[in-house]
Amino acid sequence: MYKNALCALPIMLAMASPALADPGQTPDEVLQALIDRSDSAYLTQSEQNLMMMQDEPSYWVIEQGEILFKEPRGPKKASLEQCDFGKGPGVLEGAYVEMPRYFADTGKVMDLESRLMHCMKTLQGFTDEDKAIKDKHGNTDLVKIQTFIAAKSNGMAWNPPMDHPLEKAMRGAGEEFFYRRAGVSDFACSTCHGATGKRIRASVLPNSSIPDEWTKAVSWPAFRVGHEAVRGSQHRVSECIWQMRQAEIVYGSEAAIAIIAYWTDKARGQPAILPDLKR
Amino acid sequence: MSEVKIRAALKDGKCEVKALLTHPMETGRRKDPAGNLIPAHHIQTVELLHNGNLMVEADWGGAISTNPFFSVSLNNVASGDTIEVRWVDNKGETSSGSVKVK
Amino acid sequence: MKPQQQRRLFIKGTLAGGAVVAAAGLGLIQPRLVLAAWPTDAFHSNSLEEALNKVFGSSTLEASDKVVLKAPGIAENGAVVPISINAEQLENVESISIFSEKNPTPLVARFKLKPGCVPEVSTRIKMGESGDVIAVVQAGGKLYSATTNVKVTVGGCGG
Amino acid sequence: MFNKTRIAALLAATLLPGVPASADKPTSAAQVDYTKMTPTELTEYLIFEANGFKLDQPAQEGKTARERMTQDELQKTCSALRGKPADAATAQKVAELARDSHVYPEGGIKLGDWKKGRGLAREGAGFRLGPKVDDNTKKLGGNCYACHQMDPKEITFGTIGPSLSGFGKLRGNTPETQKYVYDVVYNAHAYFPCTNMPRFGANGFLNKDQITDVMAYLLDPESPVNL
Repeated sequence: MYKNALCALPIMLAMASPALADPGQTPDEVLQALIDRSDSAYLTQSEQNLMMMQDEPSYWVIEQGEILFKEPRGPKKASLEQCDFGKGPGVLEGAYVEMPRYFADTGKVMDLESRLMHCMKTLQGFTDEDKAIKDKHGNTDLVKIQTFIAAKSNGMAWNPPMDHPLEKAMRGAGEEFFYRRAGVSDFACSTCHGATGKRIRASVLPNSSIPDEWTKAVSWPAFRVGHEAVRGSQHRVSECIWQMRQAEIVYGSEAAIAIIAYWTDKARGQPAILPDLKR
Repeated sequence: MSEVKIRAALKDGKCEVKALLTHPMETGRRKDPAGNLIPAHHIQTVELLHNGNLMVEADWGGAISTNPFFSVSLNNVASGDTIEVRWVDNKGETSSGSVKVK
Repeated sequence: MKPQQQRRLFIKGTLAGGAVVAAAGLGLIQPRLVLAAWPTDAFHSNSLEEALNKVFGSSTLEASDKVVLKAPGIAENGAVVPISINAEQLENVESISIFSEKNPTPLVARFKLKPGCVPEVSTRIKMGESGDVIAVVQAGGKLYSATTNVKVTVGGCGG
Repeated sequence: MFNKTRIAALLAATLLPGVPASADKPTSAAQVDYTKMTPTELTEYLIFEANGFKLDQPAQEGKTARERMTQDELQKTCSALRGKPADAATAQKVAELARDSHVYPEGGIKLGDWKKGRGLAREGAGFRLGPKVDDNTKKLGGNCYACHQMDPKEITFGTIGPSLSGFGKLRGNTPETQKYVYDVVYNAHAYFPCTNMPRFGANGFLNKDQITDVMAYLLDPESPVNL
């Protein structure tokens, strides 16, 4: 118990810091508050996106996700309201900013997307072959539902638990992968996210070591303006690795979860922008 | 997939109406991967009605973005009023949606 | 707030659908006129001046700071450039129009506003290349305008 | 260092040989104790043994995605720095590896066509695997502008690498500069150990002729880079 209390201390400090935004804010207000106390060129680079954020197309995706979440669906005709995202069955407020986390029922560290698929299988009876799970990216059930769930953590500080040894192990592997150069271009995640204010073409890149800009980088789901679609964390992982000319990463794999575990930890204490809007 | 999504919110004495339409908005100048011109297919006229009264009539060309978004504001709107948005495109297709102001 | 979805098809310019027919019967709208009213010549004009003349019968604009035009100075994505125009400082605004000078056909949109509308509109437009965006507000028989330049650039990893 | 024997032992005790693990089923974590592995071991395990990547996909260089994920000596050595600058011993080792990789055109290095070089500097496609496999018959490029400023009139350029605007004007179009530029594009680690820059020649991203074209774009007095 004593040890647990010690572990909780830095978390409490983080929550007491001004980094924690007012949960009543909209995503654009959360971002504006970050911009007001930071000099990050990454946060302010796109006047276009800052304007568009005030009318995010993803607001409609949240509404669609809420309907899908509450509707009895699948062979078992059940809703997802009994799904445990880590804070107890049906508790969505603040659940996403505390993921990935260890789940005793699966014995695994899971991120939002893999946990959602798990509940759709166990509670609703869907299988990998069903459209509801098979269609990962785009205008899909998975994207709509995760956007609804994630929005319940808007403005809250990222706070993924690091109590279970597996949570630490996965974060450690994610960090290792972050620096792991491979493929025909010798790229690693750190190639683009290891320095401040650097640009790739016209885009300012976020530095993983600057938490108040990194929080925007890991704030998924986000509406990708160039894709005309809402994208999730798994999509971001996949697309970066694709641009890095490495192999195709498997959606929901533990490799992807490890990367997400590390990147979420690097934003610890900073308010999540959910849903965000990106280039 | 011709949804019309509308939000109408009373704020500072006026009603801000935001609408998101589903439409490809082809200009007629784009080419498909085989190099053939994709024919123009875009919304031409959008109407916004408040309790059945025409308030905004907009003419659009193909340079409005795909899946168009627009917002306008109205005075003299009360909670419970109906806001309707409808459009017609250059092929004569049409769609509409309505919402009650909260 | 759940939008009620309805879908109808135009058949030779005649609206099918009870609610709309009823509304037309009350003389509130005239659906048959809608298609005919779309100003084809104006939308097909390939110069700003010609487009202005076709829409307004005049290309004389009075630049005015009462027309507040907002657009991003740099747009990494020319396919969705957010534009917002506010003309609340002008009386009797009849319409707000958007032109993109470098587009092959500069007229983008025209919003005709009835009394009771607040003279402000926002939308998102396509721009093939960097150039001026011009907002034209028709009020009291005059044309007031505001102009801003938008640079269209490339972001991301490229390729 | 990643210990293959140790992973193999862990595997032998737990997993049936030849049965690929699924991403969704609680196989790996339940059966292999991740907490007993070092971060490096776990990372290698998640990539190669836990269905982390589609490893059997063919890659355009004639190998498979598995080889893409397998690190060579230089990649391993540089990854271990964790983003910090190379120490003297690492720098020496990496520079030697790089120098050994340089292959020059028959008949020596000659300036290529700066216009072709410009195309290669602008284009960024090529070598990407799933989910969208690049059509590698066209638009292949070095994507130099992603990281470098070159033609001063081009406004969208990256800053991960140094600006190369006016490079030829500054350095001169001498045989020595030509060899230097060729070497850097081919394998920059010879001069900048553990640089972020890809080994365009050594990794087969650009062929020798293409490298001389990029070289011309940087050095040719007619090239817009030097105007």
